[in-house]
Amino acid sequence: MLYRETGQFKTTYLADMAIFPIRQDYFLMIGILLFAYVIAPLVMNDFWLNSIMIPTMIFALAAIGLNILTGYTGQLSLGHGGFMGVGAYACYKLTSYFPDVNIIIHIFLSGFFAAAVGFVFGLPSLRIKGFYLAVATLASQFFLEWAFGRIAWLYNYNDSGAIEVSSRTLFDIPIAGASAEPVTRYFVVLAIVTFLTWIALNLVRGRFGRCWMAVRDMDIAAELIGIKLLPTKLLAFSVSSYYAGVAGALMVFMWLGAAEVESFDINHSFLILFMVIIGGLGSILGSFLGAIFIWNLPVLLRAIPDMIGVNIGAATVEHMTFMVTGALIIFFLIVEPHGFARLWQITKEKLRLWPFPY
Amino acid sequence: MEILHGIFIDPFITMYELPDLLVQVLWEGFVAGTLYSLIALGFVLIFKASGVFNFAQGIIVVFGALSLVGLHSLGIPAFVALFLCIGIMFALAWLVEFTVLRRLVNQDPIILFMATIGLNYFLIGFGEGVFGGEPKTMITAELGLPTGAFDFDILGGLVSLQQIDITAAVTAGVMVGGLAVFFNKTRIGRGLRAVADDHQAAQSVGISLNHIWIVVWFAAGIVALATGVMWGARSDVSFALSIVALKALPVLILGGFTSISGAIVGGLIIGISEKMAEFYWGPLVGGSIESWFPYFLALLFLWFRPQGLFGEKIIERV
Amino acid sequence: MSEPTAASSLPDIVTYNTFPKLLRHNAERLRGRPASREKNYGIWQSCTWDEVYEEVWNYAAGLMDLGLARGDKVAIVGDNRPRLYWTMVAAQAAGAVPVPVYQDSVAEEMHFVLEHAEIRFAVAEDQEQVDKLISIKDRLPSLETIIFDETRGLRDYTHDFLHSYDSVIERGRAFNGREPGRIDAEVEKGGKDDTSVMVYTSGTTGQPKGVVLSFENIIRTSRNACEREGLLPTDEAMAYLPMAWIGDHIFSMGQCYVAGFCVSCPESSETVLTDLRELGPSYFFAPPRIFENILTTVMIRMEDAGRLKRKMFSYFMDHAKRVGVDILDGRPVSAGDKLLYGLGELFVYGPLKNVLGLSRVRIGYTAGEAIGPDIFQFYRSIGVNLKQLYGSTEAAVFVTIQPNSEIFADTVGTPAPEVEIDIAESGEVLFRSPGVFVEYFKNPEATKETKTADGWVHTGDAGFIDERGHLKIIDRAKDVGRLNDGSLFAPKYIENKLKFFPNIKEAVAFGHDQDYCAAFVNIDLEAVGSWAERNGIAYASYQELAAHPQVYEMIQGAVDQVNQDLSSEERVAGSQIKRFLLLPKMLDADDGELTRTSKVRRGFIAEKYEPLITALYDESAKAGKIESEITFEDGRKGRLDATVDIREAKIISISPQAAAAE
Amino acid sequence: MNDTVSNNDQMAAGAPAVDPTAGGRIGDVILRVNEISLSFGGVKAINDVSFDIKKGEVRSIIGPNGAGKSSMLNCINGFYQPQVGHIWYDGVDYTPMRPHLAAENGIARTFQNIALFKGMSTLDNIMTGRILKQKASLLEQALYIGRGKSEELEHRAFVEDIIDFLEIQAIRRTPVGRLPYGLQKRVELGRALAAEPTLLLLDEPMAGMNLEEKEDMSRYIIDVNEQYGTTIALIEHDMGVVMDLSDRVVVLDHGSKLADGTPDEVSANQNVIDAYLGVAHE
Repeated sequence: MLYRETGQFKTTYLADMAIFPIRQDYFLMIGILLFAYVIAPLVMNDFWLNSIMIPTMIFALAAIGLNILTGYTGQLSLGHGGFMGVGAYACYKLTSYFPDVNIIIHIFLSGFFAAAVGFVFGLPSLRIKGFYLAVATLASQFFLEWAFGRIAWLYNYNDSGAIEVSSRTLFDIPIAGASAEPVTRYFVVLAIVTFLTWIALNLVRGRFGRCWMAVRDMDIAAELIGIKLLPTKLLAFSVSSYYAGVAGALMVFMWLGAAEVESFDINHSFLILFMVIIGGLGSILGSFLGAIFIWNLPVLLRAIPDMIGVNIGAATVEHMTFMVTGALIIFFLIVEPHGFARLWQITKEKLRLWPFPY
Repeated sequence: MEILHGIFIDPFITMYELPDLLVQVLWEGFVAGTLYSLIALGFVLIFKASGVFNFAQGIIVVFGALSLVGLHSLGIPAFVALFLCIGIMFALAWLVEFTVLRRLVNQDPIILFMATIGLNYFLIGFGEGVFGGEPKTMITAELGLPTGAFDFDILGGLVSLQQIDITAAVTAGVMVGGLAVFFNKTRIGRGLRAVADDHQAAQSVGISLNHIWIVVWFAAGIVALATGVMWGARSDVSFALSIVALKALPVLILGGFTSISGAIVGGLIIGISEKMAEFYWGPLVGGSIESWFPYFLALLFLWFRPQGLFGEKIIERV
Repeated sequence: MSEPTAASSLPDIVTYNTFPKLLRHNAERLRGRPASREKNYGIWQSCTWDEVYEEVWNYAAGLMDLGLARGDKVAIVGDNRPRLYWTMVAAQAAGAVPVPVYQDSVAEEMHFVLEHAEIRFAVAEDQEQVDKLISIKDRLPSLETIIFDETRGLRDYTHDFLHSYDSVIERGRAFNGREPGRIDAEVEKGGKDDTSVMVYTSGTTGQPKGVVLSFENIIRTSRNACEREGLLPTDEAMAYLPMAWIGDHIFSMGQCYVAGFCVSCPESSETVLTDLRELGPSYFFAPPRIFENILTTVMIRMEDAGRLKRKMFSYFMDHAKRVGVDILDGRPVSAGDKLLYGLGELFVYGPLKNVLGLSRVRIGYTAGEAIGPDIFQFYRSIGVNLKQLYGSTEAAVFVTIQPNSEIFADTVGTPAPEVEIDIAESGEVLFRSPGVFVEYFKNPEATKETKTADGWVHTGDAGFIDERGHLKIIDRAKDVGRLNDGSLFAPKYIENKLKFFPNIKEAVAFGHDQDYCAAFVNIDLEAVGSWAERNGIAYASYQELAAHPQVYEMIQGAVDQVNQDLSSEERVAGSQIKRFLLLPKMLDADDGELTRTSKVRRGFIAEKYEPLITALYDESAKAGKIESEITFEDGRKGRLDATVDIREAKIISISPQAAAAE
Repeated sequence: MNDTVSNNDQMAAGAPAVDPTAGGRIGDVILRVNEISLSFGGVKAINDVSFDIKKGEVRSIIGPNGAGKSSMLNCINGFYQPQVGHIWYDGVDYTPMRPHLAAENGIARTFQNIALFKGMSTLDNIMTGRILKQKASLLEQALYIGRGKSEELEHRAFVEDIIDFLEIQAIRRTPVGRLPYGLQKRVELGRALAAEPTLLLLDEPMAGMNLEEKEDMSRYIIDVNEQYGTTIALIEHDMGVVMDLSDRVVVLDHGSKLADGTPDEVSANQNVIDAYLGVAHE
């Protein structure tokens, strides 16, 4: 209905293969960016930025990572919480060793450590598929959890066993640590997430994306047309963990300010997996939708009793959150197993064909 | 050099020098393995009959145990509570079938898998909401389960076998035997196998998938309840157990997702090797390696036999 | 720079009086603007006017290098492709005459045209057409050279008379290098009275005739129409109708070169509708059949929509029916209605036009046949400025056009600029205009028959000018007959009324020299099929569906309704349909029952289905038997052997007023 | 019946002056399969089979079900490794052949049970056929610069040519999972063609097609062979098609070679008539 595509014809392949070939989508995107970059920082208070916007962005980034692996390449992973941890600890160690280098560079670099770890734990994918592989990724999850807790070098032999962020600046403005304003941190996160999202979009629409999808859809056929399976899968593991690693670093340095083993436990792996599944496998957009939904659902549920003036104990709210999240996940899987992205796709298709049903 | 010594020589010297300790470790591993086997058994039952990778199996174990303790704390006699719990397991099976499975029939395995993670969350929230989140003690005595230990003065030391552990092992044996009889001798059991082999064929000969699903989930629920009781008796009853319960997954990898005997053998291998590793090699790297050792073992194993212990080699076709 | 307006942008056609001259002029005044587009390899490959100019000049030189001489005839065979349009101009530049040929004609039909036109050069689109040409070349002594556009499949053809388009351009480049200015000189030799194009009318009877049209005919007529409609270089048109049809020649060549707008060619015939949607032309022509098909699809697709959506759709469509046309024509409408229409535009009309690819249409034409008033009003009511025009090959299309804001579904409008219209004693429509053709090629008798010495042309259509000054066409003059009781019988008029029902695809009425009027009806498989599906009626074939009693019931309703209509019009009230039957097969051009332009060949059908007609006029017969040869959809031939029910329709006795008027 | 008539018409008119052999269409041996045996467990799928394929020819492999035809193709492009025997391709002994080696050296194939990437569109599926020709680095691709961008556009243009050739413009954007069978087969052929193969292995390209679709597919196969000089190895059950298209035919039965030669020779071979045609008519 709102899509009026008549006359939007393409005279070059460049235009035809653009990320947003439909003008309305393009404008929608501009609107969303405008909201994220201009309106949100203007109208939102610290609570909103800190509890909603920043974590949503960070988890969306992690979800993009997992989506590249699971949604695009078809390799199920239950270890992305651990990969986030690798990024976080790597960043922490980097800042300890090179305190003068800018934190943003560290954040980008720390992703590579996660990528390396992802690469190693991706090796079994050569021989193992499906749920067997998922269990294999649990090995990385539990091993990494163990490492974060037991290898004291990782947390600089702190008594607390936790990693803590000290103040960091960019152009003399504090962007990490206790003195950083939420809005500053928000901008840093937003910029990094925007950039990496754009990269992800480029990757999945090009040759590598097609290799990944080919492996996902039919690995034998992919092999027979000359795609080497192991490098393709390992690349997916690496890129995927890179995203998780950067997300982990952002999580500690731009959001929590401190972290310990529990920040990267298996529940986080599940959380990200939920985001990907509910958002939509094989969709970058879905990663955002999933992150928005899964992260903010508990926030919303916690806020509801307050809003309607009912006083419920914190523990009860916590239990309710678990129940409702679980139930809603099942509900959405039943309604649309392919996630919000598919829902949006269907809606968009309907809008494009409106008033016709097909 | 020292490290190599620590890995390849010292542990074996210890084993040789302190055989009683070795026996004790093996026993501990055997019992842990039995419990892993039981959880894995629940997985296998469900996977075999419905192709669902039931991630919530570990939670169901805890949920069963919690219900039992919770009901008893309300003043219900232990055995009545036990029967009520069996009822709860049936209700759970029915609910899962009615609200989840039949609505997701023919979906990708990963979707069903996610649904069971959703179920996982739901049960955690529900269980903690109803029974409270703090750890509880299993009503071992009230159920008439033996406590105490048999101590043996052998091998130049003391080997102590907890009676509850022996009970657990026996229970596991009984469960497996019972299931074997159930599958081979009863009509519904045979139907179940038919479903496992071929959904469409089963449907075409008039076996109702929905009923079968309720039955297997119920069967898996009972196995879970038994596991929960045994396990609860050895440690506290809390949802933290569910993470430990995930160790059933490497067991499955070893034994194969569809093999009952595989689950048993795999469980024992995992249990014993993990305890051995922890006891003899763990200290080298700071301990607690049993949290990940089974997964690595499974991985290593998969590398050489991707089809599992009892699976058949797959010839790929195009 | 301000946007060009129509008046300022139209070139001086006295100076630029041929297409090559216009092209050279456009290359200058419209430098950088797109001249043609072609959906090929997934995108709209575009060419600017200056690029086209350069290409055509090389092309013309290449043709001359191959021996093309002034006065030669060049056949053009293929689907709409920019290169084939360029062929026309290139041929004209070299002083030759382009002769577009229907691309779907079989080798035999093509042979006649090529032989009659004394073709020396033929330009074919692809292997299919080349094969066709080669197969008849032996019998065409004049045909010397064949040029093809698509090389696919032709790589191994070794005939020395075959040349690829690219090789011709190559030759042209060399030629222009050798003799620069030669083409310009050739172009200067051309003048307004030279033959611009020769098009062959498909002709319902007899052999096709080659209509010779001069540059003056085409360019002046095009300019007049452009001026009247205010066409601009920014307009977009799509060329998808046969190039051999004069309409396409005027719209996609004449007006395109005069107004300077861009003409785009679809990717293939299957993708026309998708391409239409992508392109969104602002100037659009389609015969009534296409508008009808689109509307039928719209209705069928809406049937499958949800209840709420259907309700909304019908609510807004009703509203549009009420006020849409008034709003389009700028007549005053209440503010509330306007607001509601605006809502409708948002929810229904806008999206609908968009999905159909009509949202940018400024001027839409339909012609060739009568369009159903409901169909016509549908498009107008949703804001598509659809207009009817009346024209003929002999007039270089434009005879009458419906002027904006004076549009009536039952007339074809007022005379186009510089056109005079007269109605002969017999009721036949005559016209005279600058577009009147020069002659029929090598056929002076026919020329004389059609064109009077002082330039009046017999259209062969019967019609009259109504009180508003609009021309109204009833039927082909020769088809208008009399029943035995003397009442006027206009078969086309009746058939059209029947065809306006969405369930009826085609109808053939009989009655001349008979006691009463009777009709064959072809049901519309798509519409009736969908209806059958919704009502749980099972059918295995068209034949079975057409024989179904409930379908008969439904069509009976339509026939009764037509009779009701007819009874209220005094001229035709006497020729109501008394008996009808549903034909067990679709009338098909492949079986010779329709012309290539999908017009009913009444005489042929009467002969072929003679037993059925006999049964129709034997009032005791309840059914007729027919055996005939048919062509299946996949092209196989087969025999049809069927018994066809005959039904009686309700005859409305002529109303007292009508009777009194007589 | 109809098409024979039109063929005759063309002949009569002396039309397309194409002579397949005169133009030197067929060249030297490009692939030689030497004494190959393949077994799964105890089951022998191929038993000591040798034959060769010459550059530019259409070579058919026929035989009843289970004769080892698909297994033979699988050996040729390295999906299966025969236990015994050698595969020479383009003068090089590729024992063992590996799938990626086959693909890199210009062997492409289609599959008996369509092996398309169901989640991707027609365009993307055919684009995957170009993957080996794309060299852009991860960085270029990630930033959509340099080859990351130019290659995409180049290969898109190449793929569009194939789409045009196979006349599948209308389904360019359709996910292949939604396409009818015949079109899927066509897309699969497109994917194989996108690799610009020297040797094209077609595993029952016309299975399950109606007459019209078969005619289309035959035309594409001929065109590919004639226009691009692609060597074609074809498995097909429709004898009419095989006899029409092939230059030479090898007949397998129960994993062994039964006959080898021109269509005429093979169809006259008594062994073939007994073993193969007899079976087919049962």
